[in-house]
Amino acid sequence: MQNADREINKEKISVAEMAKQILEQGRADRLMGWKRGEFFYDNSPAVFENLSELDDFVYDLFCGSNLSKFLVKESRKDGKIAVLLKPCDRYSFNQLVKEHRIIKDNVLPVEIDCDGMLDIDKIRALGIKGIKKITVDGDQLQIDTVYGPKTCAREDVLLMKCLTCKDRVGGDRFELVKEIEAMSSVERYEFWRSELSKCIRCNACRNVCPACTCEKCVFDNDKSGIANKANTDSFEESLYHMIRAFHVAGRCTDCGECTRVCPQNIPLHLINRKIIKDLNEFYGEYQAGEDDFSKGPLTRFDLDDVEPDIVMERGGNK
Amino acid sequence: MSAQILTVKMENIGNLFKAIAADQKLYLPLEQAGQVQFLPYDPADDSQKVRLDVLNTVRSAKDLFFPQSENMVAFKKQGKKIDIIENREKVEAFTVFGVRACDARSFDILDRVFLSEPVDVSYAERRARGTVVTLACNEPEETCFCETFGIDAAKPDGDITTWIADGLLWWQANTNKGVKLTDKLLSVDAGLFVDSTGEAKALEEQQEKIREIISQLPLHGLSLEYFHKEELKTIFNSPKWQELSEACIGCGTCTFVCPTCQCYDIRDYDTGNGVQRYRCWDSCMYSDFVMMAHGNPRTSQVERFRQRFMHKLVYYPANNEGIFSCVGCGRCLAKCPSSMNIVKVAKTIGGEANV
Amino acid sequence: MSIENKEFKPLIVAFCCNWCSYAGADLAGTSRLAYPAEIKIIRVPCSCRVNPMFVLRAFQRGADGVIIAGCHPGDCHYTTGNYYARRRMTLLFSMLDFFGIEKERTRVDWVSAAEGVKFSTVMNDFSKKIHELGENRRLGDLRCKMPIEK
Amino acid sequence: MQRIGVFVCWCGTNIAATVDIDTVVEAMKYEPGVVHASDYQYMCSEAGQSKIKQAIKEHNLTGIVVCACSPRMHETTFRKAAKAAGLNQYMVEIANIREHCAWIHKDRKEATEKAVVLARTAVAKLNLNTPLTPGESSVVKRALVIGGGIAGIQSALDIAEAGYEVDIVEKQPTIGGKMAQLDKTFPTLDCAACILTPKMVDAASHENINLYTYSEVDSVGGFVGNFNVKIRKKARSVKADICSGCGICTEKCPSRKAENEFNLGLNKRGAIYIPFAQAIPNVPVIDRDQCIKFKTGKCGLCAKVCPADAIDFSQQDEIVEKQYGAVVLATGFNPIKLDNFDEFGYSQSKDVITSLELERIMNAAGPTGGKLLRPSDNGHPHTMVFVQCVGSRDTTGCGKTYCSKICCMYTAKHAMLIREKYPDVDVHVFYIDVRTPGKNFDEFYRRAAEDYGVNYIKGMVGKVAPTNGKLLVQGSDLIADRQLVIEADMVVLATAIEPDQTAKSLATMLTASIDTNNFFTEAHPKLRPVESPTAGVFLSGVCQGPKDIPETVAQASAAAVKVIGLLSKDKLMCNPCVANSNELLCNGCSNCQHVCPYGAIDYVEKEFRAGGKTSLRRVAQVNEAICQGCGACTVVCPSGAMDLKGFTNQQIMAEVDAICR
Repeated sequence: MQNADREINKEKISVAEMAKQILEQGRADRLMGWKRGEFFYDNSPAVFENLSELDDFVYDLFCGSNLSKFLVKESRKDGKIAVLLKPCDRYSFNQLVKEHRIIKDNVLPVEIDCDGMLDIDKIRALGIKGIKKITVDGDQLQIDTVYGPKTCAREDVLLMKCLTCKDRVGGDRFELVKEIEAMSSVERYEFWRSELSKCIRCNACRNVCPACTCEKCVFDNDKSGIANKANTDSFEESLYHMIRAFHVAGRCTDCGECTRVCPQNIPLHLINRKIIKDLNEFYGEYQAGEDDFSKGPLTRFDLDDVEPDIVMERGGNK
Repeated sequence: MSAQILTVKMENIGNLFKAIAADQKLYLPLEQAGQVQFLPYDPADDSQKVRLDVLNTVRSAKDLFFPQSENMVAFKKQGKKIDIIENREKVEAFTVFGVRACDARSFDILDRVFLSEPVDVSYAERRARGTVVTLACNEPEETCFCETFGIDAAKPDGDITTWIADGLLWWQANTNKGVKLTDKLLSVDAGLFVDSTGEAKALEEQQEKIREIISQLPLHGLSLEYFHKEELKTIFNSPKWQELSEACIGCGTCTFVCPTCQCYDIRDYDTGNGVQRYRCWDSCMYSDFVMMAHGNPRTSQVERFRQRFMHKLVYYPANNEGIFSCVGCGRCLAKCPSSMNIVKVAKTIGGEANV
Repeated sequence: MSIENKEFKPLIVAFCCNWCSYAGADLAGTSRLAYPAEIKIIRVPCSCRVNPMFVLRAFQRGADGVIIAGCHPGDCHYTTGNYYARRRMTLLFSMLDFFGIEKERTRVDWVSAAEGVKFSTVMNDFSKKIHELGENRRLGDLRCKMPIEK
Repeated sequence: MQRIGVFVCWCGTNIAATVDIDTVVEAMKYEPGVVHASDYQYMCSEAGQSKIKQAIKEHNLTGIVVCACSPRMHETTFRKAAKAAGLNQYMVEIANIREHCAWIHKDRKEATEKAVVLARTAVAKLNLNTPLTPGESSVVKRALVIGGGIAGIQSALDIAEAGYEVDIVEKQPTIGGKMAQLDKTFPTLDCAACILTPKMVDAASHENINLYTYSEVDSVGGFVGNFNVKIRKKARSVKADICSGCGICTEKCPSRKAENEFNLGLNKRGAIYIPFAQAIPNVPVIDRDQCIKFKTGKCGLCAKVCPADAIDFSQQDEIVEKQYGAVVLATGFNPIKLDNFDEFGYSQSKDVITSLELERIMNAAGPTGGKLLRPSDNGHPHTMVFVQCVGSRDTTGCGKTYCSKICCMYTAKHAMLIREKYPDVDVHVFYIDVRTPGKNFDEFYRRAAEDYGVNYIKGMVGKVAPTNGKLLVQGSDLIADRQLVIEADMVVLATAIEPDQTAKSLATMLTASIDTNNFFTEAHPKLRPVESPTAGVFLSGVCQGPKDIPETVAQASAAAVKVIGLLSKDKLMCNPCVANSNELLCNGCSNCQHVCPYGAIDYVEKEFRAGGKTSLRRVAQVNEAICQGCGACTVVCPSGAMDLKGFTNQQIMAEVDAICR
């Protein structure tokens, strides 16, 4: 079995140029990319039908969003749609193709390069306010604000997922997970209680997650027994995130979108990374979305799998 | 500036908080796990960090008057007998300090909905028991556009208005609830305030500075007059809604961070020893919003998306003498996962009229 | 049951697979091998039928411990059921532990239809551990625990 | 809303002793949906069942909860009763307040409280039950018997008599099993061959029975009524249809080093051999590890001398795939290995033998032609010592905990036969307890002890030391309370028996459950003793537990009757508690297909109208005939589209809620 065929940027032309060529040569009827927003940093995902719409196409440092989930809806429309996939988005795309959520033949995946997207919350956390314009020079950012010009290093304001980008830089993505694992049981409980009590149950993490594409989510379906609209009790906060983590276990590609969109900046990706770390430790290295046909760890087994009480004996989890 | 203006040195603002919190609950913008929220101030716990520099809390102060979820009534069933138990949360007096001008205005917008007949009992009770102390924002951000709605960020309304200028906290009571709180504080600790009604020059300079910054903000001069003048049907049938709503993923972030969103859902929960009926925020962006017996009137995201902004810019003003149901706080600009927001909608639908 | 004054009486939910552990429980019964009364058994066709949602639901409604008993790997009546259950429960326990829930509150054990003795020792041992741990305060819904009053 | 009737059973005093029945009945009256609650001493009795039927009609109940013993006991009984009263038989739930409550709790208050909770849980589940109608699946009118001993042969004969086709698979080159190795059989002392060989001939000649000897079962798929079995016919290197069984090749074969397994290694056999003269089929087999032709390529003498030219060295294993409606397990037993019992000197002296070896020595067709000779020097023994319970009733862990049941009788038989044929031989028997229960068994043993002067010593043997040609048997005599040493010429060990080692792999293939000693577990010792819990699999002979030949034959016929009962049906009611997918919720992500052990799920593109638009979606569909209802798919389905009828997500959640209330 071989992955779905895809468009590679052989001649290394600019992404905008590639988009124009694809629509011009009619290799796709529509193209999914990003549209310039009101400020420098608020680009929105958008579908471009013709060349004139491509005028406000943009591909710059603030296109962190993962477009593959939009294809669940878009690939069901008639006509072919090209989609721009950054290296981290491709895993989500493969996973959605594997689960037949994307109709493969209606989509032309275009693989584009990316050298790290920026996180506006991190820029604001440095105390930079009233942003009017951002220009890039080398690895510094010149930011023109209402309170005078400010600069900061690009490396300090990268999106969380870009720090351990699977394609570019190879940091240990489980570092924070190991830190939490090293805590005592009570400390972990307190850590997650303070983080999850911030949750306003806006479902942004679920609606943006490429692995969460159910026709009707259990949290919206009253017959499921756990449907709820608000965290009326501390338990509901944990239940929501636990069940969600469990439903995407073995299918989550660690694309980091949940943490990017969380209005309360809860480090949700740590839960999914913990599960990925466990799956790798217990059942062998597995990257969801590496290909678009293999079975995930929770839909296969080995005769000599580890016994559940390994969780009791493992060190570190005091 | 006719009313009396008092000042407190910024260093002993802690005593002010302790004094307020002496006999009632005080909510301050406190930092919790990296985010600033309105949380109860605990004089004994000095690990609490008060963050008056942060422009906006993610959950607006609306949460103190119209909480995300609150109990209404409970039922207990024994065989054929059902008894009804009123178990609404008892609300004591409380003060919320550090509310920005935009949030303060949102209370008026909510009052028009919840306090008009039939009065929402629990909202009214919380509004009556709550004292709002607003704090002018010294460093507005690019997402702010409260000026469009006639809000003067330099002079926020509220029971008591405070400013931070020249190392002092300037304190001015506007309503009798404000005066009552000020008198109580004076009676408890006379030395707390210094009366500097006359020499408020530093304050006026700070206000001028704020207004000057606001005039330079990118969204300065944004006008929504198009939505007043244009006929409802043409706005409703504008072809631009389809394109605008493409990026919307139907989550509830914009509605749950918005200080003027007022929709709620009533649900029952079987706790095992009785059924608890409670009210909780609902989002028009959800697919099961206003789900009725026959189904849902708005079946696709375009309609839901359009409903949200039509309500804020067309339906609400039509029922409330043209007042928009938006206070320009900029939270939805900052928090939307697809960076879609009311400013883009206004500019796209309004066309050049709004630039 | 109000929390403070009463001597702590744990509530333990056991999911037993119909072919092996439920029959093991029957054998423990016929051999009159006692285990604490706070353990209540729910019959499921196979240990792979136990959804993490049920485990979390039990904790939400006030359970202090949840144990899942299935056939020994290799003996499953449906050939592969307990293999999937083993992977899923290992992951669930590890995640609960990551959230700071005491890991002794959950357990999986393989009991065949002929191991009445083992069934009763496993249940006695598990109940003793839950007694040591005490009341489940970290993963429970207060609305279900507190009785409804004015 | 359901109209539920709750029936609490006293079960005589079993439940009523520790559970206050009235409190339970009273508590059930307040449960939602319950309109009738009553109790009775024996709910499963005729009177109890008619009370239920009457209550169903009187209160027009839509469902009943019976608080009694385990559902594994009487669930089918109460379902039939409900069906007789016109209620759908799946609107019945059982609360197990006997094995899981009354029998294991002493304190009456605690047991009653738990009984109320268990009853409440069953009511909560029943509230969400929906009437189910079992689907139907076809039945292949052919049975498979695994194992060709007396158990397998008897079952096969009875099934064939009823007109159904039967295949026997036997891994040895001949059918006959252990019984073929015996000399005489108790209690009638008639010779084993006289009983067995006619049955073997019938089995071979019966037109409904096919024999697959020197064959093994490779794999079993499918389920009751439609087992799909692959049988591996191992290469005999002899063309069975041409060979006349004259045996010339077995005499001429130069390779004589192989141990004759049939005589338990007491003598040798050629590389090409027929296990014993009366073997069925009477066709030799080439043991490829011993045969010089296969080892070095030279020789091939057998092919030259064979008058019918039936030898074929190129023959390969052959896989035969056939469908069966039912499978009978008759895999029999083996004596245990004695490595852990070297205190009896089995490995140090040839004169220390097992009872089965003694059977071969005393058998006319045996290595010594039936004469009782000492294996070491073929001399005539004067003193023989029998040691009972070698490896049986052993709690030290090196043997078996259970009593092997047949040793006391066959030792009494050996002692009697020896004393009768060789009056000069003194026979001593060391025993813990002589167990000869049943018809004519104890009289047989008393005849051996009194009439034939067999010296029964109650005590254990400590050591058997071979010293200059004699065996010093050092044991204790508990009745005389003294230690004693006997100088014996031969020592016979009554060795424990254990199931054949193929039982473990067959159990996995057939998903039949086995116990810690590898005996197949019966569905219920009294209610369904000859059936495995796995539908369509039946147990015949020692594979289910130690038993003698009369019991084996009785059980073999019982298993046959059960098989005939199954094969006589054209349609089989299959389990309705199977998975079904709610197509509106299904994402078509094929996670469920990955985990289904039976491949019962496939996908189809379907039109859906929603919000004014029609869309084509890929949704899962369950083949209800193949699905066995394990539920793996329901958990791996994130949206809860896949649910299991009879054990739905909502029902189990309702049970959890009821328990935690």
